[in-house]
Order: sequence, then C-alpha cells, then structure tokens
Amino acid sequence: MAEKKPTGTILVAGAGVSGIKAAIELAEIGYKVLLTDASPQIGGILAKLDNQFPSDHCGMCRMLPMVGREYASQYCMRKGLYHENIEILPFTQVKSVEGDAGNFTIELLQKARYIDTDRCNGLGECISVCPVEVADEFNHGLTQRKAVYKPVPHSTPQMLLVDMDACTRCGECVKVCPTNVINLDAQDETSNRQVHAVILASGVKLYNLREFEDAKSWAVSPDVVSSLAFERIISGTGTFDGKIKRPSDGKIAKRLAWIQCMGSRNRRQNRDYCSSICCMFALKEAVLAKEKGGDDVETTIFYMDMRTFGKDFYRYYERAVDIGVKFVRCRVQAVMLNPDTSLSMRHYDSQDEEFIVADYDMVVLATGQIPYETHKDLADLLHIKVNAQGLLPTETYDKVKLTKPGVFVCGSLMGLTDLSEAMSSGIAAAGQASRLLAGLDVTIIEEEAVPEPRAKDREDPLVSVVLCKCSDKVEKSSVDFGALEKGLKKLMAVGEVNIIDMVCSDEGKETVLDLLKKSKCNRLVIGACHPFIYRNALKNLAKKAGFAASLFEIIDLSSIVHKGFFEPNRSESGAKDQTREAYNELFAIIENLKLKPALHVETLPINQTALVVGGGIAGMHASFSLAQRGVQVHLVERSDKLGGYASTHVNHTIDGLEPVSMAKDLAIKILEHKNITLHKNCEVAATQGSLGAFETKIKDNENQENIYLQHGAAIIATGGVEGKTAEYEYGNSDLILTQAQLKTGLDTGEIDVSEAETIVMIQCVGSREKQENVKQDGQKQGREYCSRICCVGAIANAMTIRQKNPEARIFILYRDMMTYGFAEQYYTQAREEGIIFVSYTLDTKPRVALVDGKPVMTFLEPVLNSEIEIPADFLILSTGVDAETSNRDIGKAFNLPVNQDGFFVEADSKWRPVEFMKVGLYVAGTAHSPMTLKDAILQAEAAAQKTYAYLSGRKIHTAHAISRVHDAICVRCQRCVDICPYGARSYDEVLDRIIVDGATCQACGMCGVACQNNAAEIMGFSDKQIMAVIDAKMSKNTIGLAAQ
Amino acid sequence: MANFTKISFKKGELNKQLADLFKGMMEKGVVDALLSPMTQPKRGVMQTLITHPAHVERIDPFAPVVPVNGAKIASSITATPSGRKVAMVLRSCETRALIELGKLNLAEFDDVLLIGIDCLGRYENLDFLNLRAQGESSESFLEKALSGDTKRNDIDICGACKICEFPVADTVDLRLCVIGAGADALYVESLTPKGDKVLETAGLSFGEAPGSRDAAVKQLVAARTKARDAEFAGYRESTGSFDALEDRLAACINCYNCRVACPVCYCKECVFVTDTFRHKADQYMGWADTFGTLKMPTDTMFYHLTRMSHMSLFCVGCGQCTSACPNSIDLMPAFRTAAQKTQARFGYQAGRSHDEKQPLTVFENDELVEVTGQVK
Amino acid sequence: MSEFEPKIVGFFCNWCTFTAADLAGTSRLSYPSNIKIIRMMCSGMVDPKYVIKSFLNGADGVLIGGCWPGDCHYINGNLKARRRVAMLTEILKEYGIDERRLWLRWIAASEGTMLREVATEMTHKLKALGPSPLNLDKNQIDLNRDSKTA
Amino acid sequence: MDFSESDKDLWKAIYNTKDLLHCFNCSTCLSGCPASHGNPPLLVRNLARMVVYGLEDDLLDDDTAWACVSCSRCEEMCPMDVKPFEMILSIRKWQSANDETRVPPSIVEIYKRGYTQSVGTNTELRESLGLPELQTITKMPEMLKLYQEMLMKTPVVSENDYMFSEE
Repeated sequence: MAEKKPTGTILVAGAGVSGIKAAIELAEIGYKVLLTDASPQIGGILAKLDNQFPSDHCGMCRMLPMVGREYASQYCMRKGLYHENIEILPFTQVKSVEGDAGNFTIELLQKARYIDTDRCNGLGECISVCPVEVADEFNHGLTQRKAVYKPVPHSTPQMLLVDMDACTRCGECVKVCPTNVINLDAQDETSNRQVHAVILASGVKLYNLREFEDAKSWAVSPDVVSSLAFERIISGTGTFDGKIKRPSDGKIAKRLAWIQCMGSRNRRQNRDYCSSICCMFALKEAVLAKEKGGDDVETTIFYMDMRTFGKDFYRYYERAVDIGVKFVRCRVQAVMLNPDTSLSMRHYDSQDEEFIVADYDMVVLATGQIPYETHKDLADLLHIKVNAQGLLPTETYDKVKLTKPGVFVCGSLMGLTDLSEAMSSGIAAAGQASRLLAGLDVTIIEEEAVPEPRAKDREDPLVSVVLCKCSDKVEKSSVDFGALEKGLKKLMAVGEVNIIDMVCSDEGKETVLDLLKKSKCNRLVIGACHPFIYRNALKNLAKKAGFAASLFEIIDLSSIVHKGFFEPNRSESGAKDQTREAYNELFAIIENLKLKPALHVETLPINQTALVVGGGIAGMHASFSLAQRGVQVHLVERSDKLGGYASTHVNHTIDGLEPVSMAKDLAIKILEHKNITLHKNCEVAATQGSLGAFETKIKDNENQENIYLQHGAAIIATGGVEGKTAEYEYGNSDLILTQAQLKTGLDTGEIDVSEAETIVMIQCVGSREKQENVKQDGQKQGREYCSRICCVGAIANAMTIRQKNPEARIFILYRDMMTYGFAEQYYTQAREEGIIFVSYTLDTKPRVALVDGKPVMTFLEPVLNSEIEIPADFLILSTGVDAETSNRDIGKAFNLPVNQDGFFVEADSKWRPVEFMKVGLYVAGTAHSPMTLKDAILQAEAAAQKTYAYLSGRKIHTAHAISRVHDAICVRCQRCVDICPYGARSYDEVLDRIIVDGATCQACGMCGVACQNNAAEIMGFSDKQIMAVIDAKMSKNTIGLAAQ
Repeated sequence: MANFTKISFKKGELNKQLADLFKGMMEKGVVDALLSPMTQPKRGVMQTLITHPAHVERIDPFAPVVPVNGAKIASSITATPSGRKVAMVLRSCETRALIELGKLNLAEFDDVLLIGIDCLGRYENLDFLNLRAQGESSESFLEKALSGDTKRNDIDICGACKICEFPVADTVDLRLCVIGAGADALYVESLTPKGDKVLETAGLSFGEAPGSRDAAVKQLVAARTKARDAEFAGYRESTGSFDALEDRLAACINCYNCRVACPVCYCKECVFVTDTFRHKADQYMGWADTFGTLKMPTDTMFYHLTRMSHMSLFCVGCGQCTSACPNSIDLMPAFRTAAQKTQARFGYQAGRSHDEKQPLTVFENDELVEVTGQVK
Repeated sequence: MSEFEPKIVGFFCNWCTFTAADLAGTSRLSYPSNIKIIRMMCSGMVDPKYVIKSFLNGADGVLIGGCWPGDCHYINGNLKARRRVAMLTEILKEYGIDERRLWLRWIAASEGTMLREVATEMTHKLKALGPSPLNLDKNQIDLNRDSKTA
Repeated sequence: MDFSESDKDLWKAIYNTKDLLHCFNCSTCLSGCPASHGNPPLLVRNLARMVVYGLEDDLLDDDTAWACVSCSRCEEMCPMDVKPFEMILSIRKWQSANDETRVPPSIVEIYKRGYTQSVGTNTELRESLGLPELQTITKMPEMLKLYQEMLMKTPVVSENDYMFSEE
C-alpha cells in the first residue's frame, strides 16, 4: 500500500492582516495553515482601527474568500476569523525553526491563558469580580482593564485570559465562573509541528515615545499621544465613544496637531529610514478629526515631506487641504506644557520669516517603526544573519522571499506597509509558498464529496428541534423548557423536540448524534448557547447525522436564557414573557426552515489556463510563476518583444537591480517554458465568460487574424510609459532632457556630463497637480498622482553624474522627496555627496529661460527665502509615469473600470488590491498604478497566486446560497444586472435571458430587492421565508404555549 | 422659435389632414409604421399599429379616450428590435411612462419618432362609447374642451385628467398642437433634430408658433395644477391615516386590474400572484389564530402599499388604475399623492427626461444624511 | 394597566449590526427586549415589502441596522438601503405612519454600545409616540385570555 | 541671489565634515533655539544653508552666529546629526579668520550688558508665578566692571577698544 502523502502545511507566524491574508490564500488552495500570533488575539493593529484610508471606513471583511466563502467565517473580520483549513493559535510563540525548505520542524510555545476558551461562554462573570485594575493595552493605556480580561473587547468568540503578571491569585474569578473553566495553575505548553514552509508576518514594533531618549521633549502630558492611541480616541468603540477628548481631563479637544517622523528619518538615532505610512495616517486622522469633531476643529500637521506616493494618496491630500487641514513644513523641537494644561509649540514660517507660537489641546505623534530588533531576533530564529542594513536578507527581486529557502515574509516586516501592500505581500508570500509546495510531494486537504440529496429532504418539511439545557445555567434561568417543548410539539412542522444537557460537551454531542441518526426529520434546529463558538462543531454534528447543510439552523438561546440568568428574580409574568420570547424565536426559525429548499452546491468546471495581458516584467513574472506550478499560460504582448518599459530603459537601479538583464533572463525562461504560449504582436479585442470559462478574442496584428483563447482567469499587466511634458521649455533645447533620456544617454555615453558645471533636475513635472492645470496640445495632461519612482530615479541619475563629474553642482528641485521606506538612505547619501535639494511648491514653480540655447534657471530658495538664478548645463525633467493608452480599450474588452488617470480600478483599494470586482480577473504592476520594479514583481506574484488558487483545481464549487432567475416571470429589465456589485449577472442577448455566474455571486441579495417581482431571488433567503419569519416573530399566537 | 408648421383643416377634416400627414411620412419612407389611436371597425378607438399607408385614414389621435396606456403597447413593439422605424402618436402620460420604461430596458427610442399630442383629457371607456353613440366627435370634443367645457350630459373626463398638469407632451420629437391653434388649424411642432429632419423630408415648412399658444398652455396648466392641489389637499384630509386608507381600499378583491392597467407596473407578473404569495393552509390558519379572524382574500393592503413602493417613483398620474378597478375604488389620488412625495424626495419627476436616473438605481456616499442623522 | 411596550422589528445586517447585537448580548449590555431581530446578509437586502409587512403585522417601529457608508461588505448595499428608506418614509408618512417609526442606523460590528443606545432611544421614542395606528388591536380577541376563562 | 560668486567648496573651508551636508532643512534647530528670539534672530538652519551653497559674502556679513548662547539644544535634537552647534563655532572661527577687524556687534552687546540675550521679557510671568526678579549682572555694576576688564584682556576686544568705549 502506498504511503499516504502528507498534507501541505504552512506556518504563518503573525496574525496581523497580512498574515491572515497569506493564511486565507493558502487555505483557499486547500493547504493546511497554522496561524500563530504572539499576542492573545488576532488582527494585529487593524483590530484597533475603525477607519482606514482612503474610504475612512473599514471593509476588512472584503478580504474573506469570494469563491468558497462558505468554508470561512461570514462575519465582521475585526471580530475574528474562521476557516476550515486554518488552525488559529493565538498567544503562541515560535520558539525554534529547524530543518530546510519542505521539511521544517517548528517548536511552538502556547502561553497559558488560564482559561479554557473552548468552554468559556465569554460572558465575563469573572471580569466583574476581579479586583485588579491595570492599564489596558488595547486602548494604549487610555483606559483600565482587569487582570482577567478580553484583549480585544469586540472579538468573537471572546477569548478571555488572565494577565498573570497582574493577577493576585485571589481566586474570586474561579469561584464565580459558571462553566468552571478557570485554572490559575495552567502551564505554558510546547509542541512540535512539521511544516513545509514558513511565512513570517509578525510585523515590527513601533517607536514608543515614552521609552526613548527624546521622551522629555515630547511626552510632557497625557495629551501627547501616539497616532495609534489617537485611533482609539476617535474610534466609536474607543475610549470616549468616538468623541475627541483629551486623555488628561476628558475635555473636548478642538486644536489638534500632528508631528511627523517621530522616531524615523533620524540619522542620529540610527533610524535613517521613513516609516512610509505615517503621512497618510496623519492625513486621515486630521480629516477624521474635522469630520467627527466639527468644522471648528483646527488641525495642523507638522511635516518635512508629505509622502503621498500611493494610488489616490495625492487626491486624498488635496481633499485634506480643501477641508482646511493646515500643513506646516517645519519640525518642532519640543512640546511645551502651558500652565493651563494646554500644549504649545513654536515653529518658524520661512515665507513670512517669523516665529509662530501656537497652543493646542492635543498633540499626536506619528511614531514610526523600529525594525532592527525584530529582524535580528527572527534571523537568530532562522539561523541566518541579517543583511548590511540590519534586516532579514531577501532575494534581489522578491521582497517576500528570504534568501533562506522555504521562508517568506510579508507585511510590515518588509518595512512599514499600507493596507494595500500588506494584502499584496500576504498574497505574494502565499504564492511563493505555494510555488514551493507545488514542487513537493504533498497533497491538499481533500474536499469532502458533495453529499447526495436524501430522499427525505424532498418530503414535507419536518423539523427536529434540539435544545441545550446548558447545565445549571438554565436551571437558574426562568425559561420554562417544559412548556416550550410542549408548545413546539404542537406545530405541524415539528417532528420531535429533544432537550439535551450540555450539547457542547463530548457526551452531549454523542447523545445528539445518536438521536439524530435515528430521526425521521429532514430539517434540524439546534438551540445552543453561543453560536459563534459552537457553530462549526454543531455544523459537523448535523453533517454527520446526514442533515443537508442548508436545512440546518443554529439559534442563539443564550441571549434569551442569559437574560433570565442575569435577572433570576424576574417576576412570574416576566418569566412567561421570556418563555414566549424563546418560543417565538424558535417558531420563527422553524417557519424559515420549513420554507427553505434543500440547497446544493453547483460544480463549475475550471479551464486550467491563464491569460496574461502584457509582456513586461510584471506580466512575465506572473506568467512564469503560474507556469512553474503547472498552469498553462497564454501571454499576450502587443509589441514584437518581451520586456516592457523597465527592461528597455533601466540598466541598473540605485538598489542594485539590473532590470535589463533580469528581463532578458526572464524572457528566455518564458520562451523556453513548455506551459507558456507567447502571442506577440497581439492585442486583446473582446472577452466573455466568467471564472473558469472565459473566451478572449485577440487580434494578431502581424498575421492579420483573430485568435480565440479559452482560459479560466486573466491577469492584466499592461504597464506604463514615461510621462510627456511641454513644460520647462522641453523640446526647445538639446540640453533639456527627461530622466529616462538622461539615463539612457549616460549608459550609452551619448551624454557627456564631464564638463558640466551645473545640472538642475526638476521633480513632479506635470505630476501631483490638478489635471486641468497642466495642458499640453490643448489636452489636460496633469498626472494628479505621484509616480513613485521619479525621486529615487533622479537621485540615482544624480549619483551617476556625481561619479563621472565630482565637481559638478547638482540641484534637485522637488516638492516632497518621496524616498519612503529604506529609500530614505539614498536621499541621505545623495546629500552627503553634495547634491543640493531645493523644495518648491505649486505656487513657486521654477522658471526656465533659454539664453543662447542654454537653460537659465530661476527658483525660490525657500530656506533663505530669496530667488536664485543659475545657468544650467543640463536641465533634467522628471516627467513621471503615464498609464498605457491601451488600458481603456482593454478595459472595454474585459468590462473593467479604468480611473480618470487611465489606470485600472481594483476591486478594493485596501483589501483587494490585485483583484477586480469580477472574480477571475486580476491586475498587476503599473497597470494598477505607478510602482517600483520590486512592487510590480510583488503584485505579479500576488495576481498569479489569486489566479492559481482557482486554476489549481479542475472544478470549483459554488456556495449553497446564490441567486437565481425565474425566467418565466423575468421581464429582462436588467435592473439586477446594473445593481449587482460583483458583475455576477449579465444579459445574454442570444438566449434572451439573465445569466448568473454562480462562482461570483456573493448572495448579497441586491438583485432580489431590485427585482420587484422576485424573478431574481437568493436561494435560501427568499421573500417567502423572510416574510414567514416576520409573521412568526410578530405572532401573537401563543396557542402553542397556552396549555402550560 | 420657428419650428412650427401650421396645418389648416376644414370642419370635420382634422383626422383626414392628420392621415394625409402620416401617409406622406410613410410614403416618403420617413417611417415604416405608425402607432396611433384608430377608429375600430366595430366600436371604439384603440391604439393600432399600421404598416400600410392605405390604412392610415381611420386614425383618430385626438379621440378623448385611452383604453390602454400606450406606453405598454409602445414598449411591446420597441423593447426588442424590429428593424422598422415607427412613429407613435401618444399623450403626455403615455410618453412619460414610456420614458420610464426605456430606462428599464423595456423601450428603445432609436427607431422611434415620438409624436405627442396636446391632451385635454379622456373619458372612461364606456362613457366615451356612449358619447360617440350620441354623435360626439374628436373635433367637437376639442372645440368645447379648449374653451374649458368637457362635461357632456353629466359625463365628464376622468378625475386624473382634470388634475393633470401635463396637457402638453414635452419629451417628444414632434408635437401636434391644438391649444392656442384656433378652431380650424393644428400646428406641428418639432422639438428635436430628429423632428426637424422629419418635417424637412415631409416637405413641411417652418414657421412661428401660434401667438396665443404659450399663454393658453400656461393658463391650462395653472388651472389643472390648482385643481390638483385642491384634490390632493382634500384627499390627504380624508385619507391621511392608515385607517382611512384601509377604508378606501376595503372593497379590493385582489383582482390586480389596477396593476395590469398601470403603464409603469412593468413586471411580467406581479409578485403578489407568484409563488411568494402562494401560502399554505396552515399559514392562513396561523394568521387567523392571531386575531381570531382573517379577512379574505388576504394581503390587499400589503399589495397596494407594496405597489406604491414599487411604482410611485415612476407614476405619471394617468389614472388608468382608477379606470380599471371593477369595484370603483378611486386609486389614482392614493398613488399620485404618494408619488408626489417620493418623487420630490429625490428631486425626480417621472418621464421628465431620458437622462435622469431612476432614484433607486443610483447611490452616493454623501447623500441623504438626514435618513440616519449620523455623522462618522 | 401596564406601560405600553412597543414592538420593534430589527432587520440587522449580518456583518455589522447583527454582530453588534450579539456583542451587546455577551457584553451584558442589556438592551430593551422590544426588538425582534431578523438577520439579513446586508441592509441592502431589506426589501420594502419586509418593512410594510412588519407594520401590517403590528410593529410599532422598524429598525434597519447597516454598516457605515464605505464599510459595506457588498460595497454599497447600505447606500441602496438608505435610498429605499427615504422612499418608504414618504409613503408611510402619507398614510399616518409617522416617519419616526422607521429607522435606519449605521451600527458597526464593534459598536455594541451604540446598538444599545439606539435600541433604548427608539423604544423611548416609540413609547412617547404610542402604538402604531396598525397596532390598535381594536377587534382583537385575546385567545390566551379566552382559553383561560373557558 | 547671485550664484556666480558662490564657492561650492566653502563648507570645506568652514566646517569640513559631511555631517553638515546631511542637513535636510527640517528646522528642528531653529524652532527651539533661544537665540532665535533675538533681533535679528539666529536661524541656524539658514546658516547651514548658506554654508552649503557657499554664499561667502553673505555669510561673512552675517552676525547672527555670534548670538548663539551655546545651549546646544540644536545639537541634541538634530535628526540628521549635523552638529549645528559645532557649525556655529566653526562659522565664528571662519569669520574671524577671514576678517581680522571683524567684531560683531553682539560682542559689544555682551561687553555692555554682561550677557547675550535680553532677559527682561518675562518679568510679568515671573511675577505671576511668584518668582523673584531676575538678578542680572547689569544690576551689579561692580561685577559688570570686573567682567568688562576681563573681556578687555582678549585680543578681539582690546584691539578694537574704540568700539567698546562708553559714551
């Protein structure tokens, strides 16, 4: 007998959002995931954030799986997560990692919670009796908690624990615990597990302003808070119910200031990097403060460079300016405490040449990351050395792939990331892990066969009701279970009522299983105490007993029973009310079940072929990543060669990359790979179909023919082009060049800088400006966004010039240096090399005049506040990145949205950065927005992974609950098509009817409401059912109970 | 504006003049077909689709009757392509309903020449037949109606028409104007480039509007609006409570005629006749148990309120619901008053323009904040 | 006579308000039991029929709980709900059903406290408003009482 | 501003360390500088910029470096480790070296007053806080005399004694 292959298993260490995303991705393929977190909860920083840029809201649940959603939890992600293939291990440290890629042994240390969370009912009797009070970490010490506490107050299930450092072991909690689950002598437990790959997602620590050397200058009052603490203050669930109040005295704060770069961009403290997200954080907080606090709230941000480099970041900044957020480009030296407890800061206004002292009610410090310690610890764990920068060593082109095989990173370990990058990197890390596992002799978790419908499911509805007595809790409660049983039995649809003690216990479960196996009923209701905790155990129980998943419901008896529990002295009539309430709830659920059809999943065949549009680096990388895992790929490239923009223009980058040779190598791999079919000189003309079964028509421009490709999914990776300009006399002198022209000229030697005395570069040419402000050929040409690559590109070119000509004076005129992350070091290095950086604003744009063919520059020197005039030997313009002009056509062909800048619009800018709303279509690289080479590769890996997750199987199952069309009464008005947020519905002109894409449909019910006669309906959520529930809940009919 | 063509006619020859006009259009190939009210061989006037010019002569566009709101008919012949250009002679209430159906992909306007007529009201079908039997013609109706007199032997035009503030069709290509035109003439007005082209091809010249038209239209609209406001006020006074509404609808027998007659009740089959409302016996018993009694048939109030929520945003006030009720329930004011409020809430007016999006199909992040009254 | 206890039908979005209600329950934030909660997948799934039906069945108020704009799991279902509620309010008002009886509120999953506040406030306001005109039970025969006296 | 005369290598002559070049004009140095309260104010950041640009003439004419009170707060807080206080001292040295007759008015101020900055500004605040009046050397003529005699012994004062004579 052949030995059973092991199930592919991956450790994801760190359950912040990027770790969670990586885990979900791998679970979706069918691998087993161990998701650990050192803290007692999951969710990382995001558990604290109610409002996230750019929508200023949450939407975290959008990172849950779209296809196969029924395998995962279907509730708010900030409350928790469940997925059948993910084992979540909070409060667990990874103590050691031994072995090699494909064969790691990890040692886990599960810290004692002192509470058996599987049995805890989460109601917190213990909390109320605990006499110890300590500062609550969740609210950054702004509130107090007990020694026994809920680490995230709103998580579900509420995973309580005892803080043993604070605990006095008085034992009050043990006495009061109704379920007897507190054990103050519990011990930490270690265990060894075998995994095939490791993903590190533990994030990094943030600078703590009260711990560090500068503390005395800033932390002068409790009203000076970190930006994360401020999140808790503005949170609706936070310290003051969302009111912006001062921690010191609870008074409403109206004058708020943010100080940027706290603990980062600091060479003196050996933190010469930018924490990347703090600018957006401060912007968002300032905007929210104004929106929540009212128009009279004054918000001031003290900054050096506003690093609004991401997609739509700049527009958000413009919005902040519009609503009156004040920006001061000055770093202040200290916060001072006024006698009246308000705070004051002094800054210098360079333009008006005066010092300004202003008072504030609160000051928020943008505290940056401190990565080195974390990286050092992780390197030790992996038995490797940190690199020269003190960070975990990664592969040259892959940000998520460590040089140690089999280990990957994502999220803030790569450098503080925004949500979008946290998501992309999580998916990319999962992708890299899955690439590794695809080559190993491992298997995926076998999907259970879809059960055959039982004959009795088609018979008249007969409901089996199981009610849990919940041990003594019910005894104390005033619900009359006897009366309830009698009442329910009178209902025609009820076949049997069983009252069981402790359904959650093993014995209880067995009893129920025995009963159900013998049952003649075809529908099942279990009334248990906490459905969020027990849902899955009970679901399995029902499944084992043979009940169809759709014909089974759990009802939360606890909310009714507990009321009695907490108020045991209710009057007799109150008790009767309560019994009636329980009866009505059960009646409603029975009415609902009665009308519910037995739903079955549909199985959709998957064409295991991918289409990749665009043969640039992102497209090539995605193609190769898929091909390596055995997916057939059609790669469509418009031109006659592979490589795209970076590979033709950039020989080497400042961080030591060599895009040209890298692209060349990749192109050879593509050409040689048996799984990749390259279509050169081809353009996409039209597409139809849905996940698993697309058909795309491509035009072969060389052979003048149309080719039809069948594919299961597609990745759009069309890339971008260098921006055009007509500003600054461009085109009127050979001495005025774009950065790309300079780069090429320097590489080929066609441009000689050895004699040059002065070279001036201008950044943001035509970028980060209102579209209408910049015109070219009568066209609006402004790029209302940051192109992200120009600042580092300009520095790279300047450094090259510096090498060739150490005597030249090089000026870089910039608006905000976008050297985020560790790129900050290049900026520092460039200054050290004597390159002079001069900032300008949109009001003080540099001017250029051609004198004897030579550009003469005039610009305002903002520090000295005086104009400088200087003749330049070369004027170099950073013209940014424009979207591919073909994006609009491709968008039309695939029915995908393109934004006003010409880039594709992803499904969700935070949570689904590489996906389109339509399942099965993905985006990578500059097609999404301008980005660096490494980021494009990251996205390509992520897009490939999303594609692979669905194309790795021959078929996928739809969810049970999806919408359908009743053709006979459908009038074809297509309101459902227009209203569907996922594009899951379409009108088929040939068939003359509405088609539902079952994999894409999320059963949100929008179509059902838009359709006035229910020709569109969600199966299992029909109007008929809901109206029956309304009837039942509002029913005054207590005949069932009258006999009591 | 000079886009009016005057067509004079001798007494009794209005329909002949119109027939000639349309015949010319068909013969010149401007349109391939004509949908127009036409005198039927036996009795009455019905919308009729004419594809042969020879049959145009029996048309009677101004006949004061609308047995079926023409929007439904127009929808049925344009929702799917026929390859033919068709001219449609419709009243304001019909064109406005048709525009709403267009937004629901149930009418297509590319191949349609919309011709609106000045409408002075319609009689209930039986009343109209009786009046015809008594020798009343469209011309005699127009003549008196233009002077404000619509009553014949105690029979008057329907309630909906008396309070209709849209006697003139607005969103059309051509308009057949009788208001302010004098007794012996009719004006054809072009409102769109499409209309201009048709008139050109048909060899009609462009001229000025009749001098008194504007004032006459304004006066009529003002009078109707005043009547409407008075009617609404009276209705709200008498039926502003749920009790009163229940009383008004008490005779409803769930025949659903009102929704069949409604031009903007566009569903193929009303949800109230689908399986959703096919209840099992124990359901009825359960309801009866609640109060001890259950009025049958059930769901009448539910039906009317739901229909209000479904169509009030599109309601054009044609009054066909009232006309259709076998138990003489005057539904029109019930629906029109609600429609007045719902449409106003969204600044929407059913049938005003092709470009206005139906209120429940567009959504903004920052709107209607008063609904929840919550700020971030 | 005991105080009038209004009956409220709550259509709660699964992703936010429904979870908030659960949170309120388990956090022992007791809120008035006047609300009969019906779980919806999204506030945008609440058909006008459900609201009308609730009132016809004698509800004194209807509370629809949805995600804050921007938070909707289904992108914009909550915005659709808002438009429908605006429309429905106008119709109900016309027939004497006070607009204060139909509430749409944004209540995030973590806002158990807000749920309690909203539920309490609505109950208080409905008490002040008195029974719904559809809940006057003029002809009601209380079967319970009958069966006891019988 | 005329750039043609500027000397791009000036920083080497004044303060030959790359620390200076790291300056990114964040303004930390000046926002809390006590001498920035003076008139004209000492703007450390601007001095650094002038050095970097090599604005020799302007820098030579600028007296503000002499207003520094040596609190070294800028040094302590500078995120780029420019060591601004060192730079101030270097500028002073360079100015003196390049213009032997140069005696900045601030030294005259120091000579006359006995200290650099006016301290009379906060009298009311001190009073409100119950603090005693500040005892400055000005109010102790004998001490001031001693101090002036001491200063007179330095070459920079004695060689320019005409500037210090009381009239």
